[in-house]
Amino acid sequence: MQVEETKEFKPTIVAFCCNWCSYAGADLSGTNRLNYPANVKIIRVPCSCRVNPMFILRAFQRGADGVILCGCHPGDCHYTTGNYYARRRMTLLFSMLDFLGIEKERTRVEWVSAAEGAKFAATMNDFVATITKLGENRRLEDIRCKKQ
Amino acid sequence: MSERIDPLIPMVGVVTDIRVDTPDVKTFRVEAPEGGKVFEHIPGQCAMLSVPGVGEGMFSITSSPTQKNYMEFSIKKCGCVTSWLHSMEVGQMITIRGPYGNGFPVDTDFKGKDMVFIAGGIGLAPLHSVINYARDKRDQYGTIDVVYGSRSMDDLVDFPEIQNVWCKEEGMNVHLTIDREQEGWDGHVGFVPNYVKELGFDASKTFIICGPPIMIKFTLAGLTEMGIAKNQVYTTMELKMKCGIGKCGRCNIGDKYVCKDGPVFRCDQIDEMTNEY
Amino acid sequence: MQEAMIKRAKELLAEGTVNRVMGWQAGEFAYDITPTVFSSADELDKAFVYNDFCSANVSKYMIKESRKEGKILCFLKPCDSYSFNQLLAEHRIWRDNVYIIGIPSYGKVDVNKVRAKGVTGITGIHTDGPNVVVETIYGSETMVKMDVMEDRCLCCKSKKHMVYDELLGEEGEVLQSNRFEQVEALENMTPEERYEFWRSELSKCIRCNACRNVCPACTCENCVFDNPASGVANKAPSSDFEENMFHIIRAFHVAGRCTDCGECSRVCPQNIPLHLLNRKFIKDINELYGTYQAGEDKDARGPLTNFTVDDCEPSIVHHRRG
Amino acid sequence: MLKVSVDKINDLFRAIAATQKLYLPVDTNAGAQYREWSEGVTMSQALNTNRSAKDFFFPQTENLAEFKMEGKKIEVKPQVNEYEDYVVFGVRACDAASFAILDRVFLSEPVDTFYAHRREHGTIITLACNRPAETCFCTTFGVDPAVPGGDVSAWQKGEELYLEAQTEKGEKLLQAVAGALSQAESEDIEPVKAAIRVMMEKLPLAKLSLKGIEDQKMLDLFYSDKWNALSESCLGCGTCTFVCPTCQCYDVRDFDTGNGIQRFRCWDSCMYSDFTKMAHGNIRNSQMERFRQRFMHKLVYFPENNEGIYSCVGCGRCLAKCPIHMNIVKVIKTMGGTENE
Repeated sequence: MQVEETKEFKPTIVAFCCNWCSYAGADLSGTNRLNYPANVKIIRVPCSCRVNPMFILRAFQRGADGVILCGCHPGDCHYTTGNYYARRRMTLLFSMLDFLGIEKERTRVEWVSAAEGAKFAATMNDFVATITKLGENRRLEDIRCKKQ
Repeated sequence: MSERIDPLIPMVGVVTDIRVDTPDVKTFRVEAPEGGKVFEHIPGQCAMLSVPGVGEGMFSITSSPTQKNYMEFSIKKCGCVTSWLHSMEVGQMITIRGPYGNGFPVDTDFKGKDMVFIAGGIGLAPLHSVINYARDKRDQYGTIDVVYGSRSMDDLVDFPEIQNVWCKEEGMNVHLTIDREQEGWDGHVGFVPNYVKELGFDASKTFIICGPPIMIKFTLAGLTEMGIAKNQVYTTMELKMKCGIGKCGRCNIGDKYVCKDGPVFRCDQIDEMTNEY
Repeated sequence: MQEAMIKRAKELLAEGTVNRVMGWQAGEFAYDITPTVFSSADELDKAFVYNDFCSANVSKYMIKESRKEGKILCFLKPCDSYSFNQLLAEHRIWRDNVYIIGIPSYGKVDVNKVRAKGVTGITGIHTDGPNVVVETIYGSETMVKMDVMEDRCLCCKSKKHMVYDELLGEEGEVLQSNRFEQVEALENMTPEERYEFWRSELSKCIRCNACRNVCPACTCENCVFDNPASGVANKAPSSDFEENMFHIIRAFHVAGRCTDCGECSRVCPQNIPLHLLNRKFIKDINELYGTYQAGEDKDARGPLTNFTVDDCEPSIVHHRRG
Repeated sequence: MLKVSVDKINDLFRAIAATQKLYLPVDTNAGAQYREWSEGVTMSQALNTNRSAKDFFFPQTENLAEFKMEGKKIEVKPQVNEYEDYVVFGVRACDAASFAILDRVFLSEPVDTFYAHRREHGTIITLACNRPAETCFCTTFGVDPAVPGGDVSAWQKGEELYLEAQTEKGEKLLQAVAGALSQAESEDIEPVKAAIRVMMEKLPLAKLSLKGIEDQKMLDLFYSDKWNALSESCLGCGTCTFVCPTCQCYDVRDFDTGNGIQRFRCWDSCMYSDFTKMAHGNIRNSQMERFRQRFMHKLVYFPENNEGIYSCVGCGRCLAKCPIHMNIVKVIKTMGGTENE
């Protein structure tokens, strides 16, 4: 007898959060007991512009189904201008991924301040929902890293 | 012993003892998981040790084949693999394959000869195996001289064994030297090539050299000056290796592969080789 | 043109302005030309050529050559001069050690296109006005030059030199080119079609690194893909992912600095249209941040090392096209 | 000698493909490449494939073993491959000659089992070169494109394809597909052979000789100052190495998959800067040294160790593919002192 697979798809999400705003925002959402899915893995970075395109790709290689970058709102960067550079880089990278036919919904940038705990949770919930609907990352996976 | 499938597939070895020799040299004892040696070897041969995920590297086997229960490797901390090996604890498994290379002609050219071993720093490692082999088969070889030098007293590899065993052995002369004066050291001070010249050896002896390239170069020049023929001088080499079986194509010096045709070369052979070492 | 170049090079050598000449050396056949440094009038007479097969961009060699003793003469085609200028902007070339003569380029012939027409056993090729005459051991053939010209020359962006000390021949103009047509065609496909297209192209990659090593914008001393400490070093594309990653990262790293010289596609032994990745970045930069041509102005700030507070949000990608 | 009409060649392909996989050169946008035959696939008329046929025995990457790490323990799981019989059709004489050179490396003790298995399972059908190209110089290395070797040799004459078994393996294959073939006489193809040899004589590189290299001592060649000029504009890419049918250097690397360590081997190139890089230095620091290594290996070191057999078969791929058009022919001529001939 065959047992039907009813395993629900739980995406793995990597969220790069800048130390000064978004990471604090994530903290706040926690202290305010706002829920967001546990499958969001937060990686703290000193600034959103620390995130190299390689980080995004490597996250996908190592099993992420969606990658989100969170930083201070433009104009509020702790280092004054870091997130402006990040904004250009990510725009171009996402456009390139789209050009290669990789689902553009899998990547996102959101500006979340230290005071926006609610926004952080809402963003994550929304992103997880989007990726869950989209399904597993197939186009930018590394077949060797899939669990057998 | 597990069945060998391809020469590139390694076996597993367990590190059963780690000895700290100098600040940057440790000696690792490796046994098969079920005890005993992973494979047999002849003095001067090498083995490919690896830490999966870190890398593979070729190391000379320091212990003598007459040691029946285990193999030893004296390894200097230098790059990724060696740093990882230095961070190991007893009981850690590593992978090992070999033996590779030609080894020293202990049963042919060396038989019955008076031998002079000249080593610098970690260069003692490959010679250690021959020295102990000759000690264990004392009747088959003539006198043994060891000239060994290092930067300082602390950098002498296997100093306890040298002092407590080799120095006390009959028919064996050990000459130690360090590069600079040091408190607590009453032995010779100076570089190895000069010390060899000072000691002045009989031209009929067989010489085996290993150490940093610059030491080998000057020692060789010194020996030639002393009237010693190059076909009486042996050395052992090291280059980057990946396969150990003469196929991956990178450890060649001219038409000779160090992993297969070496690592032991007679110095008159080296003259006919290109200078890429 | 070749005679004029040799004559001028000899003069400059004789008067001591330069002690070497970077140019192109004739090969075994009419088309296999090697970039070479000549150091005497004799050598120039013997082997210096300039013809429709001198397609190699020699500006990257100037990084190494300009650091040597004495001044070197370098002949630059219009598109090479963009690369040279960009390298100047990045302080990679010692300008004082290079004497530049700008030379015209009338479009280079792609010998692979000649071969694709079924021609083999080529013993000689020469351009005759709008035609190319090919001599082979099986007979001779004439074809229209436009049909066998390199793709990059068919959509040439400029015949104007961006940097030079003197010019041979007439200066050209910046052209209106249709070079983004192919990128647009891809953009108009569905993501699935694009994915299939790139998978079939990038899966051909053998990671010979020719694209990287020839690229005048790829001048890192130690590439991240060669550096074991980077964690992404790899020698061969061991999975689809690694194929993608190498080319995405490489294109990204030269984004805003790539002058669109097209060398990457020219040298690819597997004919992967790598220039499309670079052109996509150029097109995006033009559309999102204002028209920018790398190598045009050596004092301009590159688009990726620049910003405005009103830049578009990355989410624009989600709303555009497709 | 057997034959089949060219318009019925699909019957032959069908008969072969009925029992095993059949690969043949197919036109793609990357030149001719070996592809698996299936109904509707037509064979390329190109002289040679873009990449060499070595890939069949020595793929660019292959797994060797997997390691499971747990605490201090390591478990080694050697890679187990299932090998199937296959046929490669349309291999040219040069590539067929390259297999003998690769065999000398991989099948010498200790035997490389991965290579050996693939070699055993493959049957090679070669095809004589009716229209050699200007880049061909196989005759310099004693290869005769009129007698292409392999397990089965094939010749095309007009609208007929002639086949002749050269080995037992080839014999077996032809017997198995006898239904698609008819009998022919060996003399029938003599004119084809003669015509090929006439064309070979006319090639621009027909007179290329290794005498100038053979006459010099290894060390004299090695220390020659001509290497500087030859290697001056070398980009240090791996194109020549990777398209070469005889280049076989490889690297062994580990990849952490997250569930274990995969050890794989992949092609490597002596032209790469990290080829001989060790923790404490590099013996070939300049591109000149690396360039010299590649050609010294092919023209001096390999013959020294292999009864004078060169590690080049004159296929001409490096002539066509090198981004700067520096190649073994130019090296042979310059080092041999015949650059003006």
